[in-house]
Amino acid sequence: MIEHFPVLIIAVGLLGAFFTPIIGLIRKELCSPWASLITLLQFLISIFLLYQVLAAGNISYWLGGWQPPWGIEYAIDILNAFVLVLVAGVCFSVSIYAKKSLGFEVPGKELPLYTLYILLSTGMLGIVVTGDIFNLYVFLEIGSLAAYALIAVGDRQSLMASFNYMIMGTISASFILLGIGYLYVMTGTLNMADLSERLPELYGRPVILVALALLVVGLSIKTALFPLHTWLPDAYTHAPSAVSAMLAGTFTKVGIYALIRVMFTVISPEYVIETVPVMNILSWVAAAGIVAGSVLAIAQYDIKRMLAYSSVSQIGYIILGVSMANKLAMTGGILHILSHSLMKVGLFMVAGAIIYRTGIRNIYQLKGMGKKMPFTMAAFVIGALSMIGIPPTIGFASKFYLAWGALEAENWVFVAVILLSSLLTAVYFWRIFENVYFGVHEHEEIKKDEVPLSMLLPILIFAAITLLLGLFASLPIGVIEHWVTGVLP
Amino acid sequence: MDNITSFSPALAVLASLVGAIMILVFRKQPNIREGVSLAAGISKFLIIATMIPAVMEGRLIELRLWDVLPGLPIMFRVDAFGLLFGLIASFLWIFTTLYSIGYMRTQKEHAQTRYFFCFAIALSSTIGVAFSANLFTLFIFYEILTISTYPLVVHIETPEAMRAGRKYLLYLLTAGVFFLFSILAVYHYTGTTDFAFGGILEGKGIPENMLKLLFVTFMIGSAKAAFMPLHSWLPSAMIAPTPVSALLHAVAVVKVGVFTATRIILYVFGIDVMKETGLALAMAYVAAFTIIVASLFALTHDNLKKRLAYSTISQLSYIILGVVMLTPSGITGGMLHILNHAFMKITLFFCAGAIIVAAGKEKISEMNGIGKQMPLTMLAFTLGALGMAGTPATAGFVSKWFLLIGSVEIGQIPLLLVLLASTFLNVAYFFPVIINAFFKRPDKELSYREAPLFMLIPLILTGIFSIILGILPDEPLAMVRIAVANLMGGK
Amino acid sequence: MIWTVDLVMLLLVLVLAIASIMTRDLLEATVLFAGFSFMMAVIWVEMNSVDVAFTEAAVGAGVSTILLVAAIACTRRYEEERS
Amino acid sequence: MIQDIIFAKYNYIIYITLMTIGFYGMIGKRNLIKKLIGMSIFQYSIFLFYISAADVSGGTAPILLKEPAVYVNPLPHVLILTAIVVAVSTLAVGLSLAIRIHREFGTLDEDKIIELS
Amino acid sequence: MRRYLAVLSCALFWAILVYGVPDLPDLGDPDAPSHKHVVPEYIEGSYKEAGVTNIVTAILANYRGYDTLGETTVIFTAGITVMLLIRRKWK
Amino acid sequence: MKPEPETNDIILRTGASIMVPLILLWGLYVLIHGALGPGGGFQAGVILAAGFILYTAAFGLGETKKILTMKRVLLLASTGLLIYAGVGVLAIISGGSFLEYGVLPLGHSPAESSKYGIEMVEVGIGLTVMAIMVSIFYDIAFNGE
Repeated sequence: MIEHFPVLIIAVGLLGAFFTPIIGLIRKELCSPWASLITLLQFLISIFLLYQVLAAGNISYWLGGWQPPWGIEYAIDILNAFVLVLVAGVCFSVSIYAKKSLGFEVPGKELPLYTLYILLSTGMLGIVVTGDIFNLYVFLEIGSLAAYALIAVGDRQSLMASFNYMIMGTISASFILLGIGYLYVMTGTLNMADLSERLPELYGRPVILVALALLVVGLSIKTALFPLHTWLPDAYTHAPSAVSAMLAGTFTKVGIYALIRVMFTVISPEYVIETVPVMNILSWVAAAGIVAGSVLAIAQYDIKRMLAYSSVSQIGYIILGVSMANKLAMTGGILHILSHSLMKVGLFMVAGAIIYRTGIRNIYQLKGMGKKMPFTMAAFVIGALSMIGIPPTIGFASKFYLAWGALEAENWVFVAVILLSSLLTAVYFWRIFENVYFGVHEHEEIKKDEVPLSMLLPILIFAAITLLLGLFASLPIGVIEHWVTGVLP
Repeated sequence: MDNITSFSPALAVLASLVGAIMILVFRKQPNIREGVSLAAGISKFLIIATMIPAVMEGRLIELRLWDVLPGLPIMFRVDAFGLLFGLIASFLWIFTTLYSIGYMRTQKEHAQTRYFFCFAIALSSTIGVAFSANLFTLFIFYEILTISTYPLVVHIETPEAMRAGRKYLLYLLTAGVFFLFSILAVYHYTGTTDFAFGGILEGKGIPENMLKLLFVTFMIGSAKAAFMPLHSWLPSAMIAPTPVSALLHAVAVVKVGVFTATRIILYVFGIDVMKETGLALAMAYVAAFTIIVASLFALTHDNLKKRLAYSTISQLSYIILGVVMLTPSGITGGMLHILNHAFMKITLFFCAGAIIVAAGKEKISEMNGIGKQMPLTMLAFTLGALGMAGTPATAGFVSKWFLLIGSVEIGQIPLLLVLLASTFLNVAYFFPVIINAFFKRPDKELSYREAPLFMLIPLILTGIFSIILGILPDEPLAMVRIAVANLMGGK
Repeated sequence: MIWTVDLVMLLLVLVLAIASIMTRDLLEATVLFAGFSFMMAVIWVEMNSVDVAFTEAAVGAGVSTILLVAAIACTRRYEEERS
Repeated sequence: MIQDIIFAKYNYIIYITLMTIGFYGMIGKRNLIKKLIGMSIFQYSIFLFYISAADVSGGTAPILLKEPAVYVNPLPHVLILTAIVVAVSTLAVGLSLAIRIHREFGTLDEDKIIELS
Repeated sequence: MRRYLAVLSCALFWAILVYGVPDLPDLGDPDAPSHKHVVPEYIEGSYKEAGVTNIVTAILANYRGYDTLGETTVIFTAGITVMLLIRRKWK
Repeated sequence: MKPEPETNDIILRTGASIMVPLILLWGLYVLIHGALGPGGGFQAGVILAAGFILYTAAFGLGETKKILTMKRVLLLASTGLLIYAGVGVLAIISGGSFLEYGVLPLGHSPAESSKYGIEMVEVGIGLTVMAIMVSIFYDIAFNGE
């Protein structure tokens, strides 16, 4: 059975999703535990896969028993496994959180919601695990469709947000499809490993450049890289909180994963770094995104919208790290995938918890929340501090590596952007701290009113992991460095 | 010189951290909560005190915990300098806790649990800074200190306090960013962030301009030390409750800044580099400038706490001035002044707080005749003020004496003059308080008495200590001498 | 020359696409779009991809059109004028 | 060069033009259903690209014959079958969103919806 | 304004894509790289390995059967989505 | 496409009652024929769905729902995919990898069992596509009633 784990992580999800309607028709209350069970299984398998990759090297699984490039291959290296654990972990934790949160925000629709939830999780895992570029597209679509649907069940404006996301998402997916088509037409293969062998002789041809541009733009839309982020703030603001949390922690990260995969596995680093300055362009765009995202976040007063713009900025960090393309920055970028997931999922869950208890979204109305929901807000503080990059949190570790990488590249602008934008981050989070904990000095007693345990527990766990991994950041860094050393010359 | 591995440094840091958690647990029972706070303070001091013998033998106590980032461990190394600072901070924490209990209860302040909790965390990180063996560890505690003191600064939660808090954060977080950059650069160039007696930047082929830039960013990074262009957070932060001003803004936070700056100057850059690049002299003049200008500012403020704040800014620069003289006497004077200033300044702040609590007065001009009502308080204040001015037989005199010698040694007469001038300025801004208190008649009948015992006893004790340190400076001096010997021998 | 036929059909597809984007009547646009799909299917048959053409005929000209018409039926038929 | 493009690669020009039309429909039109039609045209143009790239002059449809023959490339057909399904799924999702939007806001015009929300 | 922006970006888009065109294989070119790699083995094995004469079906359901599972899942997702979004009476 | 069966005239109804079985038959033919010529599960599913849609158009939603309740539609969709994924899992149980039809105990040779595997999978696709198409049509055409 063990050798089938790469496909089981997807098969479990698919079977789980197909069973959900049956279960839901029997008793709809069972849907949520079922989704938790399925995502838990996926999470466990992903941990095992990571362990296996670290212990025994890369895994290749031939679907249908066909040897690649004829069949579809699941190729798992450290990066895949790392992102798998991350995505599956987030999906699992949020599924526990979602029971109350979704039940409150979207009552009575458990059956389709959790079916789509599992499909979204599986779609994302499918993107990550695959070694076939067309298969990536297919799973991207599964995930995207589920995401559109889940976003659309939020408040009234969520419909339009979802529609715009769908338009952008379709453009993105079509670009990716077209890029895949170009690569296929020029090489005759769809397997990533095979592509990377056949592409080098074509470097320098305009068509490869166009294909690269299409793929990069397409994936950048999925990733919400500034200035293609326009779908993200609306979608995250108006989606149900659990969905915002999940998407913020996973989908954009999966997009980044795909970007890294295309850049560094399908197309070789030499090409994107030296032959064509794709990385250089991307890094400047990302730097602009960091600043723009932060500034826009400062301008927001809706807590979820602020977090969404903060995501735009943080995604800039990740892309900047990856696109500086030296070992340190790359390590920092990939580590920031992890840290941003942890922080942002936690923060969105807190936002959801606040909405669940009080319905407040305006950050200037959060007065006294620190007394009302002490644990939730403590988790928020940890997440936000990590976002700012205060040690000893995981956010600090990744920013440290990013800045170090920029220093290594001797690009002082990037050093300044990375370091100084944490101040901007501090500005928009500090407004919340002031309101939550200090604000107007009132002597009235505020009664403690925490969210239910099933919501509180994931929040606290994320906060704890943010802190713990910050203290033991060498663990993830060791894993990532292992991969980065193998990829970059 | 062999090093000892021991868990004591970590225990010292943990003591107040555990205390902080206990404080949260017992938030509903004020007595137990404050008892915990006090117990944590005492045990912390005792733990640190146990390290004295080993250090006095000239040995280092080391503890390497895990690697937070690959190659960048959390590591403690207790040397004489660090231990001295740790001792001061933890010793004074005991008094401040006592004082806080009195202050907070008398004023019926809100959110006392938060107050004691943050205080404990802040102390924990102060000790962490004192014992850090490398820049990285130091930075972690440095940032935690910034964050944990913020709630203390804005404790009263008025809009004005919030504004001050923002200013505080703006300065210190920006400083943190510059500090982080500097650490990164050091690590990038040298591959280590460990402190070493001769400095670590020498002979690494770093261009001189880069060195100078690094020095500047480092000094911006230690903005906690309130050098002159970066000082304005400190007077604003005086909006905090007085115990906070006393311990944190006179002892812990600003001293952490100065301590950090000293560590950087002596243990990262090293004496040779500082000398060769001429950075030492430049810094000396920045410090001299700060001494004079801050004293002048102090003269203009009628608010006692503000005046004390500017006095702090000025006195801190004594320390830096001493350190950048780079001679044994100068460094001795500087390091000793960390100790002496701590005791004197905390006394002064305690007195200011006592006046606020007992008389409700903050302005110097309103303090006429206060000495008759609160004789003990004002006596302690006078002792502190005399020390500040460097009157012989007070603590201030000892350190100032070494500074004067140092300035002569390096042959910088302007610095000597600055030191002398500042003495007069000190007199000029402290004596009006004393004169008002003792010799001026109040406009109307005064009805208040001494502050509660909880507050009175600590301030008397610290006042007495600041005299004892002046009369019997041998013990601390011995410790400082070891630190200086290490530095000079490390060449 | 087979490519002329090809080209003419492709141009027809283009014209249908433009027309379907330009018209203000959504139902008309749908019908034009169905024509577009159908022409596409024809082109694909001509390009020897029978399976795709079959699917396209069923989906593009069939299901998509039905769905579009159904959606227009329960929303509105005309694009709104610029306000 | 230009002749080469017109005579041997006109399919690509057509697909690109078609794609641009669809793109315009998606971003230039305000009516949601129009946008969806544009989106479909956009996707179809990509299918056209794949299928035309699969064509082999003189080839036959990829269904095995008794005697050996030249077949057109079947793999893009497979991919496009998948992609067509994806396209129709997206269309269905988009239409359902449009219907919901109409239900909530009473209009399908993007600007008016933004005004109303 | 919006219309001009749209037209402008369309033109840009068109130009970028056309830039790659001269490099693409000719229409119907039997020597295009995509016809030479991978696909010949499919045509070869369609009957021998998969047991069907329709090569498209062979690839669709066998060689790349997993993609088709994904494809069917996509349509399943769409169905559930439409249910979720517009069904009023949800039991 | 309005749910008003009363207004539909007799011609449509009679036509539909003749057409629908033919369409369904054709759909089944396409489903089976997929291995040999053009066609396959997806196309068959669409055609079958078209049959039901025509039936609905002629006889109204209420009539169709007697045959295909929403519950059944959903179950059909799930079942189709479960068949598909089940074949994949079966292949794992039979000792191959996921969706490796060759190892299924269906025929004498790998090619033969592969053929049957493909047929099963096509049936699964057909069921799902039909069910989902019908469901989407119901929802969109009747505005979620």
